[in-house]
Amino acid sequence: MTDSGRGLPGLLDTEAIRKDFPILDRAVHDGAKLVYLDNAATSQKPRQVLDALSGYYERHNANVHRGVHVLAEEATALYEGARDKVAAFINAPSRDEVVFTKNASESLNLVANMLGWADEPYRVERDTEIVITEMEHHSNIVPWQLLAQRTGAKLKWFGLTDDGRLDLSNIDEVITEKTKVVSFVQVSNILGTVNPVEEIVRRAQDVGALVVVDASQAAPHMALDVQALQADFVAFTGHKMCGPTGIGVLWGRKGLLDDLPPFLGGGEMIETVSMHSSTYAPAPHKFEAGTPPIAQAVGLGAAVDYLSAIGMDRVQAHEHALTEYAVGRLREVPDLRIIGPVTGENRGATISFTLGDIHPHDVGQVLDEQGIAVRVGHHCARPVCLRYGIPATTRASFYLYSSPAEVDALVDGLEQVRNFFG
Amino acid sequence: MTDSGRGLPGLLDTEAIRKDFPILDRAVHDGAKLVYLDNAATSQKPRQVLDALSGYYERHNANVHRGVHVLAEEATALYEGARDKVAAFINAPSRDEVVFTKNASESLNLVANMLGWADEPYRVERDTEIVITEMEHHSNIVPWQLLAQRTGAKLKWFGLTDDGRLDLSNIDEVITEKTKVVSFVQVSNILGTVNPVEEIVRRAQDVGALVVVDASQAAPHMALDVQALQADFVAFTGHKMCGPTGIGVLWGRKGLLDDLPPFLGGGEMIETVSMHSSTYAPAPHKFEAGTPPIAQAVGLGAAVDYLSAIGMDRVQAHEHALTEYAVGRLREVPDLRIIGPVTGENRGATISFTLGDIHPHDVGQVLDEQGIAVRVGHHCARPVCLRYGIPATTRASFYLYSSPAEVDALVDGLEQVRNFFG
Amino acid sequence: MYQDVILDHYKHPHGRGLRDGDAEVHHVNPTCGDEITLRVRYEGETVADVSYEGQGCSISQASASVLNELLVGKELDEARRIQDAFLELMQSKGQLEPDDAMEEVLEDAVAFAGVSKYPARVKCALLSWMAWKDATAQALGEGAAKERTA
Amino acid sequence: MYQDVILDHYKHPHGRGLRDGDAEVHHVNPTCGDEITLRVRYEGETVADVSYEGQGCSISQASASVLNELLVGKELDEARRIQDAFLELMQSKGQLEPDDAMEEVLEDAVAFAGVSKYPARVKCALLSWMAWKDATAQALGEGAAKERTA
Ligand SMILES: Cc1ncc(COP(=O)(O)O)c(C=O)c1O
Ligand SMILES: Cc1ncc(COP(=O)(O)O)c(C=O)c1O
Repeated sequence: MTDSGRGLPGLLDTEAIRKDFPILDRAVHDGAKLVYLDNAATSQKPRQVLDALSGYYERHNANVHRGVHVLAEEATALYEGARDKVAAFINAPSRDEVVFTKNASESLNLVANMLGWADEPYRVERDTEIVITEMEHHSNIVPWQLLAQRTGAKLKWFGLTDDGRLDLSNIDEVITEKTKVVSFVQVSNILGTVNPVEEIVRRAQDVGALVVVDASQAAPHMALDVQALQADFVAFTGHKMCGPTGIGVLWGRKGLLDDLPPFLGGGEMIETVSMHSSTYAPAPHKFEAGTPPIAQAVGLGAAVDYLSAIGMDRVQAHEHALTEYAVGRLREVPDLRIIGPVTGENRGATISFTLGDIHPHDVGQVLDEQGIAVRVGHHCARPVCLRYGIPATTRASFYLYSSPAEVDALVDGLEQVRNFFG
Repeated sequence: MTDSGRGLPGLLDTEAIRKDFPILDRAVHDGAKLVYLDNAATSQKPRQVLDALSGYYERHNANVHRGVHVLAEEATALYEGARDKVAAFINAPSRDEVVFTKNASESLNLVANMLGWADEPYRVERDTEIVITEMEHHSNIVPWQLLAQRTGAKLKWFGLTDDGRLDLSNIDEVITEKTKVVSFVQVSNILGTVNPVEEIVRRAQDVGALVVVDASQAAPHMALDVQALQADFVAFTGHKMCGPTGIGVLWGRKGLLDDLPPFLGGGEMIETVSMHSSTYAPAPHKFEAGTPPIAQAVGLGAAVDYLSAIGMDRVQAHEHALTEYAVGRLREVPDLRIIGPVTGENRGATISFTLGDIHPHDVGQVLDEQGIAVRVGHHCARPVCLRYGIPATTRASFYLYSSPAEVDALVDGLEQVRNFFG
Repeated sequence: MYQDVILDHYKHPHGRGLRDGDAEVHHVNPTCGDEITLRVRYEGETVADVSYEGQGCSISQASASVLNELLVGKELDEARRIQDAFLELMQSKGQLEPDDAMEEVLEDAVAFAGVSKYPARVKCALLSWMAWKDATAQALGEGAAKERTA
Repeated sequence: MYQDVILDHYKHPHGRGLRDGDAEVHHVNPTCGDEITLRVRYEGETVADVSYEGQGCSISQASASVLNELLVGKELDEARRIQDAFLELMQSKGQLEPDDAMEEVLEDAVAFAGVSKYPARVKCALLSWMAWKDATAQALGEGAAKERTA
């Protein structure tokens, strides 16, 4: 194993950071050290987040919002406090713009459904158009397909260039006066591409279309500033950013959240209910039907604290250095083809590749036997595989605790894969 | 403080059980012992559930279903294993009939939305009817109001008798040939009433209507057997039955789940996706878009194990004995009016009441100062308050760790409330 | 939190009942079902009457009574200052120790300082004050009201 | 899990390629994108040919090759017995230690015992076998197939 990556500028002190993540000490397959490179699927959780979860359950657990007893008040303060933390983390102009959902998928479905039931001028209906891209996660494709089927609207999309970027050459034909909404991913979960948000937002604003940004792979890895993005909605998910499963976020502009109709109905989201009709609470509660993921919001708050204490710019610099290093080393592996940008520029720490004609399943399995966890398959972005004429890829994805030594382990592991199937 | 409740037949050994629940040791307001009587809002969590949660995150955390590495396989086995446990707990004919949602509210919205988008013969549309009752939780009212508004269907409901029971005298006029779906609560979260499921199911079956049972207040407190219920869908929520927040369940008949359209679209719920169209995975995954609440399902599995080890029949017997005792003691309190059945027959361990014209807020606050946590307000069932001409109630609700001494503390506390505002 | 002053106002409310007014509003606290119907009457810039009817907890009832006692007879500017001070106190989360100056403005209403520690109850205390603000805006015309606060 | 037998079949597959048949099916494993197109040809009750084309991992490729080797030339009843035995082995979660009897039925296919420990890979191993079952039902008519299994 080489350790040529040791001296990379911008690296975090991963040895210290890894101490916060109990699972990273785990051995797998009778003694192999775990090398966890599946962070685009989900991240691991630091002790601080686990403590926040058990602390909540052991001392403060109650249902929120409607109680006059101590526990209910504490639980409410913790839950709403988590909203404050998330709002600050994404630089939201108002805490009331932060809606807690169960995951990014629900956030995106929420927007699609709101727009289907909205009044003019937001309503998506026959003779209007929805624009997405060919590099979306299924969670940002299927909700729009369903909306198009159910309303008669037309679904259009941007294609991809050979080097894994959005092809915006025909932007004026794709986004037109008929476009009601443009929804796209900020950082691709399969290609690693970082997309040019500004150019798309500008065109969308020109035609008066709403913009939805899927920031599921951005929020964990770089400073996310919803005001700078200038989008109308931003969706992301807690479990990829050191938080628990079961919690997602939808940020939306206040005026829109006020104007748009609710999605799920039930407790918490109402103002007053009679059998004949109901009125709804102001946002964000209007969109949070039922008992919310209280403990999970608290856990996400702790995750946001954890990341902020390190600093998102430092996290990004760390991952950038590591990605540069990994791209370089992977390009040395014979027969390896990176699917996506082949340099570190405008790309995140997610690298998909094929290895000759060895099937990704076999690549993943032989790596696993060495303790190296990568993901194989279409990564919920099957249109990308179709676009590049491949059935699947192997994907290695890094996070703030990933080290150059782990990149080296991956490269060595791939060597073994080649020997095995060679 | 009397301890006349000590020798009640059927009581569990609460002293032993309480040791499993760390929060029950907590003192509030500078030293008052916590008397937690807000179990209908949410239950507390035993150590066993908290250990399952941290064990999951510390040793097995990964995204489910698509990985070939060890963690992904372990996480998938744990998540799907939780489905097996829940299926066994409710005596489901097949594990594939158990859909994990974020809470009971999502489960109910899921059904309402499926029926709105379904093909014949299930489709709810203009000239069809939806039947609910006046004692529903808002989460079983608002989804149907939204569906009625959006489809043009008519919403009808059963009224209530003066003693807090469903008025089924006009059942043949309420449920008619036009009825597509009947959705009602098995145990009321405000009145405590246990409803006669069979009679309603029989009539619904006669006219070919689907039956949805909101078992949110039943699943935690008695053996739930979906086959015996004979309903088509059953919804409940994890946090009220010793499980974590952020997880709910929808059980549905296999044939229906196969026939009905999806609700949320995204990763996990697809079979194959192209930009032009998608096909969906078989149930239950068809209804689980995005990364599911993995840890929360594992936690719910542990909760179900915990409850099963004690035995749901014993839990029910305990609560029944306690409720009989509590109803008796509360009826001794001057000016106290129970809203709901005034005997222990066919009622759960949730008792709502008013105390003269002292506002429930004031009742709750003065009790809180003594460490007694009750809920005050309309309990997300405002139509019930309207029906009985009251603005709100005070509600005490018990669980398997509640003791006669806590009932006594409540009664003593109410005496203090009366003195204070007398 | 249940100061004697609050209990007194609760048991013996000032100016309760609906009388003639220039504007009437109905406010509801959806989380607990507290309701108030409130009317204001102005004579020029003077708060001539605030009459009300409603149901609610001791805090919301006492707060309406205190409002009546404090605001009736005051000039609008002064009434607004009192309302602002009360709002500030209620939003202080128990952090604000009323000083002499505040006590002079708020009189009996300083007794509500303790309520500000209980988020669920702050809304109760503010219900009548929000209703008053709303009714005043209606009575004097939204435009006029805005001009004055500008 | 990668027994030499498996790697051998993967590198040198038996009977790969599409030839004439009585029925053709196309099966996909959506989680990993493995695909197979498979044709069966029957002469009376005899499995005359199983031809296939597809893409997939070593396990799914080797399993199709083993299937071809094991089933071609067999009587349908016998082929079904082999398929059942393979299914049982694959669903055993690594708990089943193939005995001599099983080894006699499954021949090379016992090498897949190790795969049954990996739930994500079981589907790969079964892809061609499920396709064969489906194609057979089509070739012989669903009714006929049902009758036979009854
Ligand atoms: C009878 C009943 N139905 C539905 C619900 C909604 O459950 P959740 O808030 O977990 O969605 C509740 C609890 O709040 C309930 O008591
Ligand atoms: C780009 C992108 N969008 C959306 C999602 C969906 O997130 P979740 O599964 O948490 O709903 C993911 C992750 O799976 C993703 O990577």
